[in-house]
Amino acid sequence: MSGFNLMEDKLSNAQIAWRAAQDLEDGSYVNLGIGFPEMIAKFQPEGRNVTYHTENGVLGFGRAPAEGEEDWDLINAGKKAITLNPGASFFHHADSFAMVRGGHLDLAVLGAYQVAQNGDLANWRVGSKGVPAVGGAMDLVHGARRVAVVTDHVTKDGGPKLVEECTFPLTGVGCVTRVYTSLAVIDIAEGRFVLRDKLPAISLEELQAVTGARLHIEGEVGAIVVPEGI
Amino acid sequence: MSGFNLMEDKLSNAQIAWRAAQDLEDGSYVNLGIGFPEMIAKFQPEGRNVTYHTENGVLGFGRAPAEGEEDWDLINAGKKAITLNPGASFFHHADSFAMVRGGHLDLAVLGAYQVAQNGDLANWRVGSKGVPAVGGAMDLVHGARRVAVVTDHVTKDGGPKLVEECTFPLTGVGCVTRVYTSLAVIDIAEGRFVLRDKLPAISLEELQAVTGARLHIEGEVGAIVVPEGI
Amino acid sequence: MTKVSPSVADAIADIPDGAQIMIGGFGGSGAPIELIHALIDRFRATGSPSNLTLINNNAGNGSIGIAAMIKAGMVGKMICSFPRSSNAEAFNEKYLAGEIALELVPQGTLAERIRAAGAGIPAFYTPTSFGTELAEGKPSEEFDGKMYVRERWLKADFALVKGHDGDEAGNLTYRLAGRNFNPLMAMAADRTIAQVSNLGAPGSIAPEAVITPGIFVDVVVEVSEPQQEEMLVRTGVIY
Amino acid sequence: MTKVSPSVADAIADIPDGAQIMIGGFGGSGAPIELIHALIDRFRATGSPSNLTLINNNAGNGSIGIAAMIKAGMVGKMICSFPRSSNAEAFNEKYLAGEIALELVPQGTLAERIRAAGAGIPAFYTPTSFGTELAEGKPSEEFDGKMYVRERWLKADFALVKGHDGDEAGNLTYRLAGRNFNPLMAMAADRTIAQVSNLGAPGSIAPEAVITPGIFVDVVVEVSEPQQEEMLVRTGVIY
Repeated sequence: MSGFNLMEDKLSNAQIAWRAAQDLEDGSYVNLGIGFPEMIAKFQPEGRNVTYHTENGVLGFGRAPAEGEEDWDLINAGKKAITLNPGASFFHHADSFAMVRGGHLDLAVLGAYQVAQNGDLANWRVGSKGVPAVGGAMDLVHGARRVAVVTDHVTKDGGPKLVEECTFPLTGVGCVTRVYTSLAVIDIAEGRFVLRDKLPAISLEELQAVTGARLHIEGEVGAIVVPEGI
Repeated sequence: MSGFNLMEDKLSNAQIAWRAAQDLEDGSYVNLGIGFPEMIAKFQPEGRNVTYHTENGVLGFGRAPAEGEEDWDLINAGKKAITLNPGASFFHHADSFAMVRGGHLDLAVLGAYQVAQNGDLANWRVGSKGVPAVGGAMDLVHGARRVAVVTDHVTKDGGPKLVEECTFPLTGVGCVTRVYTSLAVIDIAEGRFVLRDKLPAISLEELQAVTGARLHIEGEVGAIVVPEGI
Repeated sequence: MTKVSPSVADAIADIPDGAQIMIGGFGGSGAPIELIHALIDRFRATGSPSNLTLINNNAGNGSIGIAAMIKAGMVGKMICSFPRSSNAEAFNEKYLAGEIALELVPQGTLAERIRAAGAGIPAFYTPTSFGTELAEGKPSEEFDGKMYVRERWLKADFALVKGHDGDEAGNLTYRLAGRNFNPLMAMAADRTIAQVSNLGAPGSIAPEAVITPGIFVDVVVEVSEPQQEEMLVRTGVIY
Repeated sequence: MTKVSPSVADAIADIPDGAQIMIGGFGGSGAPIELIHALIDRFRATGSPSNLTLINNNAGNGSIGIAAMIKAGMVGKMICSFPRSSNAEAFNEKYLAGEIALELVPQGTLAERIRAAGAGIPAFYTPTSFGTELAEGKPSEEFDGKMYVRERWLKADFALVKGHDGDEAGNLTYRLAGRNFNPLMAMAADRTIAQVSNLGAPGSIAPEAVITPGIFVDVVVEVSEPQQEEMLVRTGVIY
């Protein structure tokens, strides 16, 4: 119960991405947000066919091209060069967001500043200073069958990111269905955080202590065991 | 002033179509309604480039194919076989009606049961009996820069089709901008019928007598002179 | 996991009684005749699916396709813009006898309502039908000095569409004006079933040439020499 | 009557001060750099067009394209979804100094508002931004148990788009993901000006391959070896 070092024993971003990738469903259509969520594709399990969507109008893109091989008309929403898998397609922005809002994606994964226990998400700005930029985040949180978040469990100074109510400006209301953190996998159901998996090394009490709202337990809590080398 | 025989001296449908065709503008995009309005394309003046739109998703179609040469995947809104001109394109129904409603057509021409002096059009059903069918008429009356009607000036029993107020169910409100009849060309401006052209053989009084609302005159009234053989 | 179905009968096997079904095509252009006839075969063999609501621009023609479904007694309601046609006796007789319901929708509004369903837009404003009896009971509002009617999205349980080239990822192209309602309906149904004239491996359609991306298609079945409704009607075929 | 313009300078010659201009592209993909630079040339030579409102997903990058327009002082307002980027100093500096206005629109809402303008739909409901500060002041309403925000169409006086193949009838195709906002903007402006990499006679593009039908395009100009924004930024080009 003691001995868990929050900063040293937590999962790295790559390990969180690996854990999220284990839930990718065969035959699914998935949008991975810019940055950290994009890493999930690298850990896609063998034997599962996943088609990736990017907001700027590509379905079925693959890995980044080798340096020097980029075609800058072929990029993703993060403006990184991509390649195409067989069966890819191009479409304009209105059709792309029809896929997003229209319920056609199986999964969207985003980063977060805060997630509230009712599924509210804050991930686009932390205050009123600087240049605001929203991109496709407010669209992506609507329509996908599952909206997941990948995030460190706590802020850099140890404060909770999973909270009773968001204090940062909202991206969407009641939209997140699952959170993959550096310590746990938590579902959002009926306005509550429900703990699904956690790191074996952290106790329930320690996990609750760094979570800003009550963690509910329904059935057995699974163990997150990340393979060596990730 | 006397001597005009309304049934014998009026223009035929082909002659009305010829007159309407004289106003086709070079470089314009035009939708011709099913039936009588379609005839206008046959009289398109030499040297004018007109691109025809049909609701079912074709821009730039040409004449009917020879019998036996039809491809029944290539039809117009009247379900007649068509051919393509160079520069034609296909698109789906939502894009097709985006062209219609979005103000992209220069001209739409429809038939009419009644046209009111404020531009109201009734052309889709005459009563509550039978099977109602509306098609694209209610869309076509919105968005085109000019909405013209081709029609006999009077009903089969001699009653007026140009009226103060429509008594048949409306297709659209205040939408018609010009009417080509078997006797005259009449603009609709500020809620009034304004006479532009008439057959030379009919007097103003005779024309007014078969029109159900006041004909206004602004400037000179032109003469409709149809070439021999049409 | 594959989207490819071995036969039209398999492709439509799970459509239940009472389903709301979009059927692509405009008249016979782009109409998925083989999928429709497979539904009729199933109804004749099993009595199901019955009491269907069909969404199509028209209401069938002659004695094949949608008209044959109506004659067979499988259809409870049509949502369409133009049920009248030169050979529309199947619908006309049932309608005038009060045996089939009709929701009449202007053609452009029908297309936009279907597209809105596919795009997650629950309602929109259109100038179409303002001031007419088809706008009765609908909210209306002025924008920039012009009056508009508010229309709702139109969804379906199933869409039956006809593509030309298809691939195993569900990507589709369409032949000539056979495109019409097909790409919109593919977006708007919970489950979209496509018959295609040529079925290839993923990559067999150039990414720029795809009209319906595979994300909108659940089932693909190859019908390599599809029948053309207009030819069937002209030759007097009765299904 | 021809839609073909002999040069990019001619193509953009009649854009006045104060115009609202949509500019296609997503970052550098599909961005009409040569049309933008022609506008900058004209502004440097004549002081016009100035005080422009630009509509684009982003707000420029590096010291070329839209960023160069902003640096030149031609832009009074940006309507975009993502002004932040790795090389967005041009916008950032003016914005933080209060010298340029910003209307921030979620990316999907931006696309749908532009499409709505092109399709004659003055307003529509979207779930996007409900409950957020970007929905403040906008009507909201519940449909089928979910809350939606009402958004208005977004029109422009001009659209500058980049096609790949074009023909003299104004038909366009796009290269790879360069499609993005270009087809939507072409529909939504009073006057659409397209630069294309290959210009051919009508019929040179297969009717099934046309992405933007010519009805949406007013002016076509060939720029046979267009520059790529990303390469210009990476090589430090300052326009």
